[in-house]
Parts: sequence; C-alpha cells; structure tokens
Amino acid sequence: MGDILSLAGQTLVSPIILSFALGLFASISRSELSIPEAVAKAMSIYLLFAIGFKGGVSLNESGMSTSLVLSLVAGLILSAALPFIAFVLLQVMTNLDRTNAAAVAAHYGSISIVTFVTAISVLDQQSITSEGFMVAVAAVMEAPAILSALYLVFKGSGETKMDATLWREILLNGSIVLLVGAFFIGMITGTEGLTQIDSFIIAPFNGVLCLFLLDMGLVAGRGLRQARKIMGFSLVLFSFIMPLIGAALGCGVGLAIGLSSGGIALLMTLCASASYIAVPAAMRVALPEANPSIYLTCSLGFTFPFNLTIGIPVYVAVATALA
Amino acid sequence: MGDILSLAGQTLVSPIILSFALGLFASISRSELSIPEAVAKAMSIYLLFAIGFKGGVSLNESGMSTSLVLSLVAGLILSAALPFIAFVLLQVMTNLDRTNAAAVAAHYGSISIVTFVTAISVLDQQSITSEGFMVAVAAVMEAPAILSALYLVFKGSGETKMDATLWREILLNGSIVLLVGAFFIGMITGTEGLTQIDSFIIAPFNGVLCLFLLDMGLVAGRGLRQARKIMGFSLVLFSFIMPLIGAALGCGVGLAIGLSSGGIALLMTLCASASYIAVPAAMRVALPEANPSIYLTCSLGFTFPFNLTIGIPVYVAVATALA
Amino acid sequence: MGDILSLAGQTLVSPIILSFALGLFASISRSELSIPEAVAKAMSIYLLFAIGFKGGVSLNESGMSTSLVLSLVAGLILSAALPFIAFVLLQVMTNLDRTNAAAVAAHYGSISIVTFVTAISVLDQQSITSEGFMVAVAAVMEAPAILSALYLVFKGSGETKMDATLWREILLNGSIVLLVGAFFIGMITGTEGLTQIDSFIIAPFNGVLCLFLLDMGLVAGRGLRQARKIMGFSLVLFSFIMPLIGAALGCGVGLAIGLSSGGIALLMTLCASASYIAVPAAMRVALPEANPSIYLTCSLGFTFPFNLTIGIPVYVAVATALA
Amino acid sequence: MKTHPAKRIEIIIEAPMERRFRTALENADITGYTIMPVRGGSGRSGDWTREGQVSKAGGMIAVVCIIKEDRLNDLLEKVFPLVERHIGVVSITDCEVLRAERF
Amino acid sequence: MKTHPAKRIEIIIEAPMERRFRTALENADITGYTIMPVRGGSGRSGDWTREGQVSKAGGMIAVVCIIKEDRLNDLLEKVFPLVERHIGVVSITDCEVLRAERF
Amino acid sequence: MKTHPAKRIEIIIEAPMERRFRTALENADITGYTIMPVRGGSGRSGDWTREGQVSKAGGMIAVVCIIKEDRLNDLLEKVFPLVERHIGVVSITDCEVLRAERF
Ligand SMILES: Nc1ncnc2c1ncn2[C@@H]1O[C@H](COP(=O)(O)O)[C@@H](O)[C@H]1O
Ligand SMILES: Nc1ncnc2c1ncn2[C@@H]1O[C@H](COP(=O)(O)O)[C@@H](O)[C@H]1O
Ligand SMILES: Nc1ncnc2c1ncn2[C@@H]1O[C@H](COP(=O)(O)O)[C@@H](O)[C@H]1O
Ligand code: NA
Ligand code: NA
Ligand code: NA
Repeated sequence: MGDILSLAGQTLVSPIILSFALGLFASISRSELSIPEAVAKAMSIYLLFAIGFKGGVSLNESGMSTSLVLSLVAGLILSAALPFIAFVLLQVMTNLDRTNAAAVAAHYGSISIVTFVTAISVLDQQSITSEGFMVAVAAVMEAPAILSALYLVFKGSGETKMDATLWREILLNGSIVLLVGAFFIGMITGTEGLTQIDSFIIAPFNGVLCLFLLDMGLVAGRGLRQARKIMGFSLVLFSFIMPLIGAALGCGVGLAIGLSSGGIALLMTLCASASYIAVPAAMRVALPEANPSIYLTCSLGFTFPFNLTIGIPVYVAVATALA
Repeated sequence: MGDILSLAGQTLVSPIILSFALGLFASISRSELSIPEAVAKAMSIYLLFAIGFKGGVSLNESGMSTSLVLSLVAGLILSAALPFIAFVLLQVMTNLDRTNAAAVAAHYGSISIVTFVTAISVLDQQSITSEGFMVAVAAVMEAPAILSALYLVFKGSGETKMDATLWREILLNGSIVLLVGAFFIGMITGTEGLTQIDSFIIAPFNGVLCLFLLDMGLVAGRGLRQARKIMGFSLVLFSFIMPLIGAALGCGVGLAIGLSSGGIALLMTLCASASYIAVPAAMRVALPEANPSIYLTCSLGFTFPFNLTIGIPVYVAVATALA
Repeated sequence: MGDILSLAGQTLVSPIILSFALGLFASISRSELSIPEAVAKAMSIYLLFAIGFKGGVSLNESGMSTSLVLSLVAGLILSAALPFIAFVLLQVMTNLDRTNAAAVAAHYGSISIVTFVTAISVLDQQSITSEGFMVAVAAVMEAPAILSALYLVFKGSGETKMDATLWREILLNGSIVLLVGAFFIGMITGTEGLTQIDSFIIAPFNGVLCLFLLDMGLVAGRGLRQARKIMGFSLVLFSFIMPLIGAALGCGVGLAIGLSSGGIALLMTLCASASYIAVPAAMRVALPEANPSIYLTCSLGFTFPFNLTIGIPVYVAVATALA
Repeated sequence: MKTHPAKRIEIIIEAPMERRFRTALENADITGYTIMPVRGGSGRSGDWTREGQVSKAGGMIAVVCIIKEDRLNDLLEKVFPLVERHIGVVSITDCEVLRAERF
Repeated sequence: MKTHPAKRIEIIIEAPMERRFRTALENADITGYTIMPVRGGSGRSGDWTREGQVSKAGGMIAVVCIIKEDRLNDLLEKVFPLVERHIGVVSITDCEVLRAERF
Repeated sequence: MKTHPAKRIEIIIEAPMERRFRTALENADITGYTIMPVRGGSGRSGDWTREGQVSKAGGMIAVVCIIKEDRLNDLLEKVFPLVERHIGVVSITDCEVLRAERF
C-alpha cells in the first residue's frame, strides 16, 4: 500500500500529469488558453505513429509468439464483453435510458490510447518492460465494443442499422489505421528503420505527450463545466467504478495468458480506459439519439483523469505485486 | 562601443535574426509565403511552455530568494508605470487622441515574450547566465500595463468599464496561464522532470524560434505595408525612443535590486519590449475605439524589429559593462 | 541490374516509403484518416527550411565554384526545355487539347521538392555525398517551366496573359522564397549557425518526412480514386515515361558538367519529378480552363509514387554506375 | 447584369455525418455544393467549440448548396431523412445567381 | 416539404469579443447559434488576414443565428449595444426552415 | 430597431485567385468584405477537400460582401470578368442591415 502511494505520488508530480492538471485548471477557471484543433490532431497523429512504430519494432525483435495471438484474442473478447457489464451496471446504478446507457457502455469497452501511452511512459520511468505487441492489442480493442453497444440497442427490434459505410468507418477508423499501419512499418523495418527516425519518435515523445495532455485537460475541463447540468452523482460514481472493474478483469485475463507484469499493467489500463475519440464519432453516426454530453463527460471528464492520476499507479503496483 | 558593434554584428548574422529578416523580406515583396495560424499558435505555445518550464527548473535549483520577491515587485511596478511615461511622450510627440495614445501606451508597459526569449538565446550563445525567475517577472509584467492604460482613458469620466469578465480575461490570459503554469511545473518537478522532456523543450528550441520569427517577420511586414497610410514620422520615432527609455529604467531598477548582468539585460529587454499578443486582444475588448493598426504597427512593425536587431545587443552589452 | 533491384528493395522497405504506402492504402480503402491542412503546410515549411539551410551550410563549407554556376544554368535550361518535350509527347500519345497538354507539361518541367528530399535521404542512407548547391538548382528549376507552358498556349494568339502580379506570384512563390531564403541563411551563418539549430533541422528530419509522405499518400490516393473517370491509359503511360526521359536528360547534362555521382542522381531526380504545389496553383490562375484533376493526377497520383518507389533507386544506381 | 432566381440552402450538421451527407447529395443528383468549417456553437445540446478537439464527434460542418428552385423539393425530400435523426439545422433563402446554366 | 418562415442573422465581429457575445446571446435567451471562422477581410480599418497570427486581436468570427421572426427585435435590441462600439457587421435575411419547433 | 435594405453577395472562388480578387474589389471601390475558409465541396470538376493539402491550388474561399443595392450592378460588372474564366459561384441575397452608413 505504501508502495502504491509512493508510486502514485511519483506519477503525480511528473510533468505529464501536471500538464494535464494545468489544462484542467485553465479551463475550469475559464482562461482563454486553447490549443488549435489542427495542432491537437497533429499531436495525436504523432503519438499514434510513434507508439505504433515502436511496438512494431519491438515485436520484430522479440519475434512472433503464441502469447501474441492469445493476447489479441483476449483483447477482442474483453472489448466485446465489457460493454455488457457496463450496460448492466448503468441500468442498475443510474436512470439512463437504453440508448444512452448503451452509448456510454460502448466507450468503456473500447480504449483510450492516451491513457495507454501514459501507462507506457510510467512503466518506462520505472524500467519495467512490457510486450511490444500490446500496441496491437490496443488496436484490436478499439472497435468490438461499438458492435456490442449497437447489439444492445437494436436486439429484438429487428433493425440492424449496420450498413457497409458504418462497418468501414468503425474498422478503418483513422486511429486504428494509423496505429496498425505504423505497427506494421515498425515490424517490417525493425531496428534499422528505428535508427532512421528515433530522434523523431523517441526523443521528443514525452514532451509532446505533455502538451497533448495539457490539451486534454483543457477539453476535459470544458466538459466538466457543462457537466453539472446533466451528470447525476450515480453517473459520476459509475465513471470511477467501471475502470476498476475493467482493470480487475484485465488483470485476471493477463495473468491467465501469462503476460509479463508490464504487459498485465497495460492490459489493465486498456480495459480500464474509456474511448473519447473513435467511439464518440461512431455514436454520433449510429446512435444520434444518445446525448454526447453524457458519454463524453463520463469518459473524458471523470474516467480519464481518474486513470491518469490514481488508476495507472494502482494498476502498475498491482501488476508488479502479482506477476 | 566596438564591443557593442561586434556583438550586434554577431547577433545579426544568427539564424534567428536572419529568419526574421527573411519573413520581413517575403511579406514586403508581397510573396505569398505564409504560415498557418494554427502553426503559429502551436509554436507560441511551445515557446511559452519551454521557457516557463526551464525557468521553473532553474528556480528549483537555486531556491527562493529575496531577490526573487524584489524582482517580481519591481516588474509589477515597472509594467504599471511605463504606460504613464509612454502616454506623456505620445501626447508630446504625436497628435494621437487620448484613447489611441493610452492604447499604444499599454503595449509598451507590457512585454513581448518572443523578444524576451530571443534575449535569453543571445545570452546563452555568450554563456552569460541569468536568474531563472526572470520568466516569472515576465509573467507579472504582462497585465498591469493594461490597467494603467484603462485608468488613463477613464479617469475623471466616472466610468470604469472593468467588469469581472475583463479582469479574468486580463489576468487569466492564455499566455500568462501557460507561462506561469509551466513555470510551476518546472519548479515542482525540477531537474528530474527536465530530464524527462529536455529533448523536447531544449534541443529543438532555437530551431522553433527561427520559424516563429520567420512568421513574426511575415506578420510585421504585412503591418508595415499598411503603415504608410497611418503612421506619421513622430510615431515611428516614438517606437524607437520608448524602448530605450524602458531599457534605461529597467537597467536602473535591475542594478538597484542587485540582479546579475544577465538578469539586468533581461529586465531591460522586458521593459523595452512591447506586447503584440495579449494587450492588442485586451484593447479590442476594452478600448474598441482605438485603432488596432496604430498600436500593432508601433509594437510589431517598429519596436519589435528594433529590439531584435539593435536593442538586445545593446542591452546585453550595457548590462555586462555595468554589472 | 541486381544492384538496382537490391537498392530498390532496400529503399522500398524504409519507413519513409512505407509511410507513403500506408497513406495510399488508407485513402484508397476510404479510411477517414487525414492530416489537417495546417499541419501538412507546417511539415512542408519545415522540410523546405531544413533542406535549404543545410544546402547553404554545405555551400559555405565547400565554397563557390564554376560547377555551381554551370549547374544553375543547366537547371534553368532543363526546366524551360522539358515542357516542350512533354508537350510533344502528350500530343502524340494522348488526346488532350492544347491547354491541358501545356498545363501538364508545365508540371514536368518544374520539380517536386519532396521527391528531391527523398532522394537526398536515400543518398544519405548509402553515404553517397552530393553537391550542397543542388538545393539552389532545385529552386531555380521551379519557375521556368511555367513560362514555357504559357508560351505554348499563347504563342501566335498575341495574348500574353502575363501581368506583373502573375510574374511575382511565380517568381516569389512561397516555396521558392523559403527554400532560397533558408539557403542564404545557411550560407551566411555556416556551420556555426548549423550547430545552433541542428537538433531541430537534422535530427527529426527523416521522421517528419515520414509523416509528410503519409499525408502525400493520403492526398495522392484521393486523387487516384477520382482518376478512373478522367485518366486514359495513354495518360498513365505518359506519367511513367516522362520521368524516365527527364532523368535521362538530367543524367547526360550532369555528366557533361561534371557533377559527382550524388549530384547526378539528384539532377536526374529533379528532371524526373513533377511539381504538385507551385505549378498547380499557378495554373489555376493563369490557365483556369485546364482541368486540375488531370494535371494533379498525373503528377501526384502516378509520377510521384513512381519516382519514390522505382525512379529514385534506379537514378541512384545509374548515377553511381556512370560517374 | 442578368441574374436568375435560385435557392441557397444551408445545412449545419454533425461532422461525422459528412461522408454520408455527401453520398445522400450525390444520390439526389446534387453535385454542386460547398462545405464550410464551423468553429463552435450552441444548441439544445449545449455549447461547444472545436478548439483542441481531436475527435470529429464534437464538431459540425456547414453545407451550402445553391440550386434551381424546381429542384428544391427533391433535395429536401431525399436529404431530410438523413438529417431527421440528427441535429442538423436547415435553412433556405431566395437568391439570385449569375450563369444559371451552372445550377 | 413543409417549411416555415424565419430569420437568418449573420454577425461578423471581432474574435476577442466571442465570449461576451455568447453571454449576450444567452442573456437574450438565444441558445441556438453557430460560429464560423473568418480568414480575412477588409473594412474601414484596413485589410487583414489570419495567416500566421497568434493574437486573437487580429481576427473576426461570423455568428449565424436562425430565429423565429417574432424574436428578431428582441435579439437585436439585446445584442446591439454590444456590437455598437465594435466593428461588427450585422445582416438579416429572410429564410425558410424545416422543423419550426426547433427555433 | 431600424434596419435598412442591402444586398449580401457570396462568391465562392479558387483560393489562388484571392489576391487578384481583392484587388478587383478594391478597384471597384468595395472596401468592405469578409473572406471565409472553405473545407471542401463538389462541382462539375469533381469532389475535393482541403485536408492534408499543401498547395493552394486545391482550395476555394468564400467572399461575403454586403453592399447597398445601388452599388450591386457596379460590383457585378467590375468583378464578373475575373470570375468568368474561373469556377466561381456567385449568389446574391436580399438582406437588412443595421447602421446603413457603414455600407
Ligand atoms: N437556431 C440556430 N441557429 C444557428 N445554428 C444553430 C441553431 N440551433 C442549433 N444550431 C447549431 O446546431 C448545433 C446543434 O444544435 P442542437 O441540436 O440544438 O444542440 C448547435 O451546436 C449549433 O451549432
Ligand atoms: N460591407 C461588408 N461586407 C462584409 N464584411 C464586412 C463589410 N464591412 C466590414 N466587414 C468586415 O468587418 C471587418 C471590420 O470592418 P471595419 O470596421 O469597417 O474595418 C472587416 O475587416 C470585414 O471582415
Ligand atoms: N451549386 C453549388 N452550390 C454551392 N457551391 C457550389 C455549387 N457548384 C459549385 N460549387 C463550389 O464551387 C466549386 C467548383 O465548382 P465547379 O466549377 O462546378 O467544379 C465546387 O467544388 C464547390 O465548392
Ligand atoms: Na476499456
Ligand atoms: Na515593456
Ligand atoms: Na521535372
């Protein structure tokens, strides 16, 4: 416990987390500080490319393994299953209608890549290694949750609402394509490729992450300012409990398939994190009746900061204690 | 004198200044070269974050001191006082009306962060150290000048025009929040934090500054092209004299409170420089009757290039000669 | 031949080319992946500035030479002459009308700076040196082709359509000004200037090039998706043959003026490459009747990928074999 | 100068719907339209701004389409079903255009 | 398809005024509006463009607001004082909207 | 509140023409106009979007100009020649403005 606290403390005073806090402070105090949309997108593209590439290179080094296949399958199943748990929990805890509950549930099955990246950077700080293919696991966990959520809404109604365009939008979503693409590039070009571009994708990585989290703080704070009108206490509670349930499940599965302690911490983080890029966009198209303020506030306003500050240190500590 | 000239020469042939000159040339010759707004903002955010962070780290190393407190107070007073000097000078030298004179005066009390950053980079080049907390001094000097200018316009009229929104906009202005926030992050995380992100905030710093100054040159040149219509000779003269007055004052105060030679050079630069980001935006809101072309041309079209090319080398030379 | 193939293979599996392929794949499969306009422009500005600066520094080191003057003159003549060859070829091979043929021809006389940059990076990889002033040659080759194309359209008609604005737009085109400006800054500040900013313009260069080529792949793929409607087989064929003709000419001229093998490879690349930034913009103004889809698809959709994947390795192999 | 009556339709709709919307316009044989960016706004679902957003979810676009009067109804009927479930705002203004043959 | 008459108001105003303007609209009970970016322009105070600008000072925004006719006067009266000292341009156009209940 | 009739002209034209277009407006003594960015569109020459584009060639801008009715013809006659060879779309709407003295 003391370990967890000291680890949490250490994580909390890193430039990365403090940058997020600065963003949160700035927007809650209504400062006009803002980062242009194009720049936020650029940083997100950079982070996806770098993390994907590095994952690919490390898989190239370690070689394929059954563990990789097991992890991918586990990721797929976890992402598809978590929305059902979230949905039941929401129906028990809150008074959201079916559509809104399913929309929120979709976010919790899917993942937040920035949370994942922050966890990697915390592991790095503590020299804990992890499986390079976890990036690929992250990629496969993006989409299945969306399908589960749509199933939850439309089952029984006969409607399917899944046209080819929607399938393509979900599966060829920009961040999946970039992450998987960079992963393959890293895998194909290996360390030789890495030496060509490492001073671009490794050296400035943490700094870019700081500015990106500053921006996330600004956006999350803006959401929180509006939240008072729509978020009940039970929904806030859900945003803190659901990640813990996800992490527990991820931990069990990680142990079962024999991941390293770093790998388990990352799988816990993936399960605990909630999407705020790919899934919201898909929901606007497939479930326009769901209120975006609700699912964005849960995922970005509460769960994201929770994972960043308390979650990740806990997951890392638990994973190292157990594995 | 020879020293000053050789220093000025050295400064003038650096990539930083030549990039500014290139921008100036491009826009005066009406080339279509331009840098997107979002990118200019991104560079400005980067520079503020990096400079704030580094300042905080260096304060963390050196520890608090009375000198810090003295400098902050001195900065506040200088920023509040300079607009009165500028205002009187404008009323004597030019035929600007009260409102426009106050608006211009506000700019000269406040500071230009890029001029400050350039001065730091010139000091670095010559291995002259300076107090890390000067960044905090820069931050406190942004806002008071605005209040002085509004006082100049509204005194006697009974109107105040200072609603809560305006206060917040001035004090929680984006660049102040970012600069001060990064300063605190640097102060809290110290050298340990710095090692995590130094290849982002230190290594590429000068290069980003080059491109940012290229952009400043483009924007300043555009202003100059329009200036012929509105700028009389006396206003141009003011734009060259006022920085020297500010610098002289800054020098005296710097000596009085016992700053190092690097610190004095920076305080001179702060006093000499004129705002072109925060103050213009505040003037558009609080003094919409003032003509933006006038104050922007003075500050960005004349004073900024003057400081960059002649001012800074002179201030550095004077400071090293005196301290 | 085996050498060429192995070199081609080596080039093809570099992160740079694979990033382009990823972009192409993403847009052909209609993924929503996209890079904001402002970010694409920022990367292009960065690349132009870096490549120009480095060229200038290397000229500063090697000193002026008759070879420089010869190369500049050769570049001017090649750029002006190539459109005539392209025009005749287009009239023989395709059924484009005079205006469209001239517009396409203009693109092939001018150059693609990214193709050039990629060639430099391939040379670097293989430690083949080249003349630093080739950047200046690239700059002088941008514009003459436009004049040749306008001559082709308007000769005999008496009209000239060349007003002062158009001249300025062509000669003070943003990318020319930036490239030449950075070249001069590099030349003036030399290695001393370079050490100030090398961790900005050298270290991350290849990485930025990757992301920029990702973007080029996205844009090229979008063009190809639309191409089916307008591109006949003969036009596609032209897009593959014309670069080879250009390269052959460039090779002969390079040998004649005694360039190094690296220099010849670069001159071949310049001649082989087709503009997709400066010339299209000029055509929209000067020849609005020409169909942009035609010239953009030829240059960006076919010739650019051709040079990137097959062309450059061949040009490098031929140049090293001959010189 | 001779002008011709036409209709200017302005539709503000969620950014993630862009591709579907374009397809719907194509299916209604409307090949002339322009898409403009939107920075922020306010509606029944609250305030928003694009600043710092990465996801398309939090944004809108404005589609401007100028058509001949007699095609208006066709457009509305073909495009409305798409807008219906979504939070789009549709406004139609009378206008005059040059070069009627374009529309 | 059934349409309903309404007014489209377009206000071009300085970017630093955005927050105040939003508040003024809220105070006039106007919660539906859209803000669009502006790239540049020209007026009595000269030419300008956003390119390369860092400060908000050098920019404008366009606010588009569609309302029922009977609320027009109310809006103008509540919002005009804010615009008066500033350099905003206000134009009002007749339009037709779908789904009148929204406005 | 008192309003005055005016005309709102919206011209969508290729981005590389911006400078020439501004000059043409100046020559027609039109010093009040606003330029708005365009993200993409579709026309006889196909679909396009600005995303990821570096060259100005692949883009359009929208120029909005509000003028008194009696100056409309003058503007159209002076500006049309420029648009003619290009792919611009011109639409004119009746509108009401506050502060007529501005226009
Ligand atoms: N009356 C209106 N006038 C202009 N834009 C509107 C109006 N109502 C809604 N909008 C736009 O449509 C978006 C969604 O509206 P809503 O569905 O009411 O939340 C808002 O954020 C605005 O950008
Ligand atoms: N007649 C007009 N039509 C459209 N926009 C205008 C007009 N007059 C002014 N503007 C816009 O309002 C800004 C400020 O105008 P001004 O106060 O006249 O300098 C200009 O830069 C334009 O963006
Ligand atoms: N009917 C229309 N309504 C609105 N915008 C149009 C229309 N027709 C063309 N445009 C715009 O003008 C551009 C060029 O049109 P075009 O010359 O037909 O290819 C298109 O890409 C659109 O952005
Ligand atoms: Na999850
Ligand atoms: Na000052
Ligand atoms: Na060429």
